[in-house]
Amino acid sequence: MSMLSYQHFPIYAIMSLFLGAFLVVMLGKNRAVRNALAFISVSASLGFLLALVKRVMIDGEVIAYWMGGRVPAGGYAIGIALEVDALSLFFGLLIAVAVFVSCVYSFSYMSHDDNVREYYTLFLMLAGGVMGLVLSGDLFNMFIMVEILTFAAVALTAFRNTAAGALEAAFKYLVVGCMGSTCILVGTVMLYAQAHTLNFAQLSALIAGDMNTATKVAFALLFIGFSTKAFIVPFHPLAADAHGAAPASISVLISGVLTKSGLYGIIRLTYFLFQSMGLGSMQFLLVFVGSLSMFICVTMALAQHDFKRLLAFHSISQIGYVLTAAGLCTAMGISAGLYHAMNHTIFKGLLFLAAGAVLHQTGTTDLGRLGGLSKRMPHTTVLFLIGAFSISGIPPFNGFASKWMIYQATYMKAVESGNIGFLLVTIIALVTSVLTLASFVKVSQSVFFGRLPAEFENVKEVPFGMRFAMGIFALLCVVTGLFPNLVTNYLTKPAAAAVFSVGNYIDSMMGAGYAESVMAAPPAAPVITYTELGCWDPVSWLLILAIALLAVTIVALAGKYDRVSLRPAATDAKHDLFFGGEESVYSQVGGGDLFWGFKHNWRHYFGFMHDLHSGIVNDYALWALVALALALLFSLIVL
Amino acid sequence: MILLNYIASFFLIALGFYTIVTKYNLVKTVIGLCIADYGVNLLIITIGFNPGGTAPIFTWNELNPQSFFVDPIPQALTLTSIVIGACVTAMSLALVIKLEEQYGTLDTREIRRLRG
Amino acid sequence: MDFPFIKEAISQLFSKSSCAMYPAAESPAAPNYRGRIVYHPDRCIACGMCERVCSGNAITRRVEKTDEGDKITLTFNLGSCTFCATCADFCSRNAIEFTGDYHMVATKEEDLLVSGSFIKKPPAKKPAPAAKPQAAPAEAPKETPACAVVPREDGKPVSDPSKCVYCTLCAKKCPAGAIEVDRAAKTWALDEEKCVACGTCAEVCPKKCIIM
Amino acid sequence: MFKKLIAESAAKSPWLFHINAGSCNGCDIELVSVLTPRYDAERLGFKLAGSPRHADIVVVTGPVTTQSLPRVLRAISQVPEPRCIVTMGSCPQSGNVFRGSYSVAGPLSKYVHVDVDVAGCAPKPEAVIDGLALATKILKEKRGR
Amino acid sequence: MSIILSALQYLGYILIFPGFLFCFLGGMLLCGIDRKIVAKMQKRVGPPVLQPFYDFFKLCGKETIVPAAAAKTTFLMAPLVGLAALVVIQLFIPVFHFSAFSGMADIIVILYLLLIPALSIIIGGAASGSPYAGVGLSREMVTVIACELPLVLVLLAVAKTVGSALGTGLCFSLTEIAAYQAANGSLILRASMIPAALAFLLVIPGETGNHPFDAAEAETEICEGMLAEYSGPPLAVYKLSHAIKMLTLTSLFVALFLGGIGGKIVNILALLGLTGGAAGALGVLLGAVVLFLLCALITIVCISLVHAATARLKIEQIFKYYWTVVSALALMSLVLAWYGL
Repeated sequence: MSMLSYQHFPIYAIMSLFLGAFLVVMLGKNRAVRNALAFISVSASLGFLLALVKRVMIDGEVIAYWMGGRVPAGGYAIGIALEVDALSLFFGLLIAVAVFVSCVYSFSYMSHDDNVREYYTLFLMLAGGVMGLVLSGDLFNMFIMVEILTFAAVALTAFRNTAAGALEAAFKYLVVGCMGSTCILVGTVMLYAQAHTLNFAQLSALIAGDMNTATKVAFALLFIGFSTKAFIVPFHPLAADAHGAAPASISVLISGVLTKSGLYGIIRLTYFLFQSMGLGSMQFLLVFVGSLSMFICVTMALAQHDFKRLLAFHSISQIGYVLTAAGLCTAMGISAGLYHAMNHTIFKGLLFLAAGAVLHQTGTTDLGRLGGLSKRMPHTTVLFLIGAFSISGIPPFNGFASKWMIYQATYMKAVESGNIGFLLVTIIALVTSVLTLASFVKVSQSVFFGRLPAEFENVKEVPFGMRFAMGIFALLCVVTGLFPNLVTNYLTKPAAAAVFSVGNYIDSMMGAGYAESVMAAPPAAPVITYTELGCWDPVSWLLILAIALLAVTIVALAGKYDRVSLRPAATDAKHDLFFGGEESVYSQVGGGDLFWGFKHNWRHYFGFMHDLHSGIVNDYALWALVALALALLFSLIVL
Repeated sequence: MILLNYIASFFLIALGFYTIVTKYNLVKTVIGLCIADYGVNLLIITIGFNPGGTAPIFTWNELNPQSFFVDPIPQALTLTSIVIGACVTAMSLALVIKLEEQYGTLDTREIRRLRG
Repeated sequence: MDFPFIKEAISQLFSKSSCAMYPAAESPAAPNYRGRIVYHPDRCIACGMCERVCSGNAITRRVEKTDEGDKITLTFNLGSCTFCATCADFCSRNAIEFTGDYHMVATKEEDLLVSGSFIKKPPAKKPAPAAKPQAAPAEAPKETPACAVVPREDGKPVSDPSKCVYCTLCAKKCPAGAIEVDRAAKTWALDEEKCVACGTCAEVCPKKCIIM
Repeated sequence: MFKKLIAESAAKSPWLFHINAGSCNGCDIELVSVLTPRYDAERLGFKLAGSPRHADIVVVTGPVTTQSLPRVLRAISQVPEPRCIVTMGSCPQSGNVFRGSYSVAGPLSKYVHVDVDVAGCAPKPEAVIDGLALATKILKEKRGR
Repeated sequence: MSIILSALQYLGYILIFPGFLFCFLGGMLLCGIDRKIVAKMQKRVGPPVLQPFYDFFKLCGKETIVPAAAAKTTFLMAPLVGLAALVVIQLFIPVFHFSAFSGMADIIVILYLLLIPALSIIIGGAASGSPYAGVGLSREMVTVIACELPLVLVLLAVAKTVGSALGTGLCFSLTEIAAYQAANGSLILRASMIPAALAFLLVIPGETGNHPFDAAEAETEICEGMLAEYSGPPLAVYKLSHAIKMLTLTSLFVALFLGGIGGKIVNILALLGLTGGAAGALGVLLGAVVLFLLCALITIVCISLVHAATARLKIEQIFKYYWTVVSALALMSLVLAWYGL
């Protein structure tokens, strides 16, 4: 194997990030050197993964890589392994893209901060940790990577430690995150005690057919451990705190990358390690937790007063979508879920970057204080709106394409299984979507439209670098929304196929025929074909809309639509806002209580939720313990 | 004997979590994390322990089907885990110091600006 | 939500509308409706009572000296009128009339003015330039201390001091403000210049001591 | 042709904006009664608009108090051209019984050009319809120009 | 050559039928009919049926004032985008058997596309900077949320009913729903679909923002909410959008529940002995006329009658009403459809 053989690429992708981290800390005194190092390492990582797309995604190859060439001997995988199948590569690509854009954004965004060298070091550590997690083929390595990324994330959350709440958020995240990591570690060693191996593929082969109390407990522990990383209910307050306090470029990573690592862990855990997704109860677990996250977090988001905190809750809500779709255990569900995971990284990244742009220019993200920024920051507004429409599932942006598939998948699942519960999930998903739209209407009214407060009269547009980074995400939003077939055919369908080909995964790692020899009934090769129930042709739609818009615009311009009366002088009653005749004073309708007509009917629910999210770290730890206890009960009784 | 170890390790983990949940002092929370970590370390070591086994130090020639030694992998894991545990403690204590500076208290019930 | 009026709504869909099709079909005003003012200058004596009682200051009186006498023009500004009809009530000559015409729409303010003028001839009386100005008020009570007063030739009022109780009602009601009564000094004086000989004082006098 | 269409339409769809400049509510009630089933001004295309931006005709009632004067003028200026100002009742034309009060800023015509006066205190709904019809004629003329 | 011809044909669909011209005329006439019928129900004479046209052309001739606080481009572009999006939705709804574009979008897509016009008015209002618009958009959004749940339930019920009848389990495609009804009779004739149809009828006034669910555009309390700062042509475009939205929703109702009439039209044409292109053209024409008549009927029932019989609701009442009464109706239908009734 030459050094440039593609089989080395996964480890290169990880190492380029870690190497970058060390080089930045050593040589990164100079700003240009630092930026160049960070840029080179993230682009290299992205490049290595892109180079693998054809082999893994299209040809369906699974890359098994043994560190130091220590291949399994005597039927035991002792060495440390990387294993890249389509699922890993899919998540790896998401991470690489998000890290790349976030890095580009950071160049301008962090220019006013101190200790930027440490920032980039931690940034690259975090990226490397997540990359290592998704490309790793070894359970203990996954734990190590989880710890690295948790540390980096905690440190970065507390990076701006003078900002209100940053330390607090970091501490809460550290405590509950470490509880989660402990759970992962205990689960790992319990599995090791059963199977005497840490290799993921081998564990999958050995554990699935041989469930006992210890493995069941291990499942619960691992599930809770990865749930803390994915921030699904009941760990969502941590995400909200951490996002709110962290710099925006880090929020992008926390929501787009960190939560994905948790999701990845859960998918690996349920589909590969325990191969239990065929069980109705297991599907119920994921779908239930997913729907709960979806709904609770979207309602929590509606009650928020802070831009980034609101986005954080939405982040978990979207993770809920992904988890729900993944829990359906159908080809379409997995495909839809992964599609949505990708879209979530893109649009949530865009939204966090927009929030960061607002914070960068105005120094606040309080919805009650902002307003009317679209006059000062038009580009940011447009980019934000693209992100907001995407997350709310407005056609033709990408959020719609994946949500639409999720609805079909859940409803199809309901019809096929005859279980009316899945129907409820479809309804919750659809309602959650419109509630998402509502809270982004709230944000756009409170931040970008409405009146411009006097204190932000001199706000300027953000630097080009930040707009460029947002532009990449916005472009991806549009492209992945307009060509859903391209995405599903080349990205999500191979990944979904990989999810269902456990046997192939094991065989690639352990040698052909291993799965068959160990497992009583190795899973059959899946058929990843599904028919979409409805029809949606975004390109044609856009074409027709463009023609229609053109027609309307031509007629409007011919009718002197643009001959408008603009304000001639500074003080002119005619162009003031209509205030019932009063002199136009600053008056902004916005902030947290914009949808009181909705909240009034739900006031008991909102009051309860507000009291529940007490902000005391002990309470959150208690939630984690309760969740752990429930998961233990679940796995011991039904698994 | 081994059973006692298992009981002790799970007791330590439970004790650690109990401390985290019930104690409202930041330092005690950190201590809880440490206790849980020690419990995990004990668990890993116990898993790797073979009664009567020798230390897993050998050359390739000494390896034969009759050789009986404790499992070396959990020991490696423990080392890693201890290092990580130390990092957690260091990081959390650093945060505690900063939090004390900012909030003027160590009571978790008062460190709750972010809520709702 | 219930629909309490759904039956009415459906039944009314098929019934005749209750609209007054106003511009197409004329709709007369109700009896006693107080609409556009009609002023009869021929009856007017320019006493000014209407002007005085008008709460909206809608009535103006203009006096022009002409050869034949004073040309008096009364203008009623409908744009300032409250249509309270107090002026018509007070008019002793019924010179003001409120009609049922409500079409009082104008693009210019002048269109809302109702005016009329007449020429008030000076009374045919013997000239008494020396005695008139100041002596008459003082003389009147003095000259006729015991006997009843005689009516004056020019139609202006005289008071019978034997009957007069100096209640000042005549002074209050005089539209022209020509009468001055001092209760303490028990004097009754008439300002000849101001007096328009409208007869209001005689009408209102409770003792009927004023003779025209 | 399009211009003619607009001019014709302008006469058939005048939207009102009602400003109460300190009125005693007599005129306000009469104006509302114009829209009731009895008189139904909507059959002539009249409609009460909620915002001056939508209006063609501004109906002012009340004697224009000093408090309301700047607000009235501002609201009137916010009505897009072509517009037509109708004073309803005697008060905005002259001040009526409130004339001379320290709190009355005087007739509206002192400040803006008033197109139509509808006299009466309060005017009968038929008179209001008359006035509005006159105003639509003026609107059409303005549009035709 | 044939490409140009077919391009022209599609352009014709977009611009004439069922696109702009049909939308413009149909929507405005529906609006006029609604106003006339409401007036009749209130014992009034009411405006002429052509009144919306007068309003539209008058507004076209007015001055456009852009407030100083507004974001000009968004303020002016939002109405146009909303109008274009609405016309495109109309293109996707099949006119009985005639469907130029309905293969491109299914009912879930339509559900989402219907958000775009609402969003355009919300963004436009927000861009005006007026606090009235702020209150209005809050209410509009709550109304949209309120309508969403029953609408979702109705659409899922329809999808399930048609799907289980076709044997595919689910059917989201409007074309297939229309074809199924043309062959097997209207869905409203099924007992399980009657509550859904009723729920949809109640959703229509909420979606279009008609009385009594017009808290978002309450002219007397919040100066028409989001439209407070709009004047002239942009306002005309919004009024047109509102009219077209009535047409869109009512024709969606026809497509979902009354599609069986399409089969009758074909039968009538066959009875008349017409075949070929003439039958096709006549069929489309007849379809358009029948569609419009049905839309007018639905408008009278669900918009005018409800308007005349009720007073405006508060926003929290709107929300409660839709999420309890109307949703319960739709849910009943969904459960019935689920158990194959």
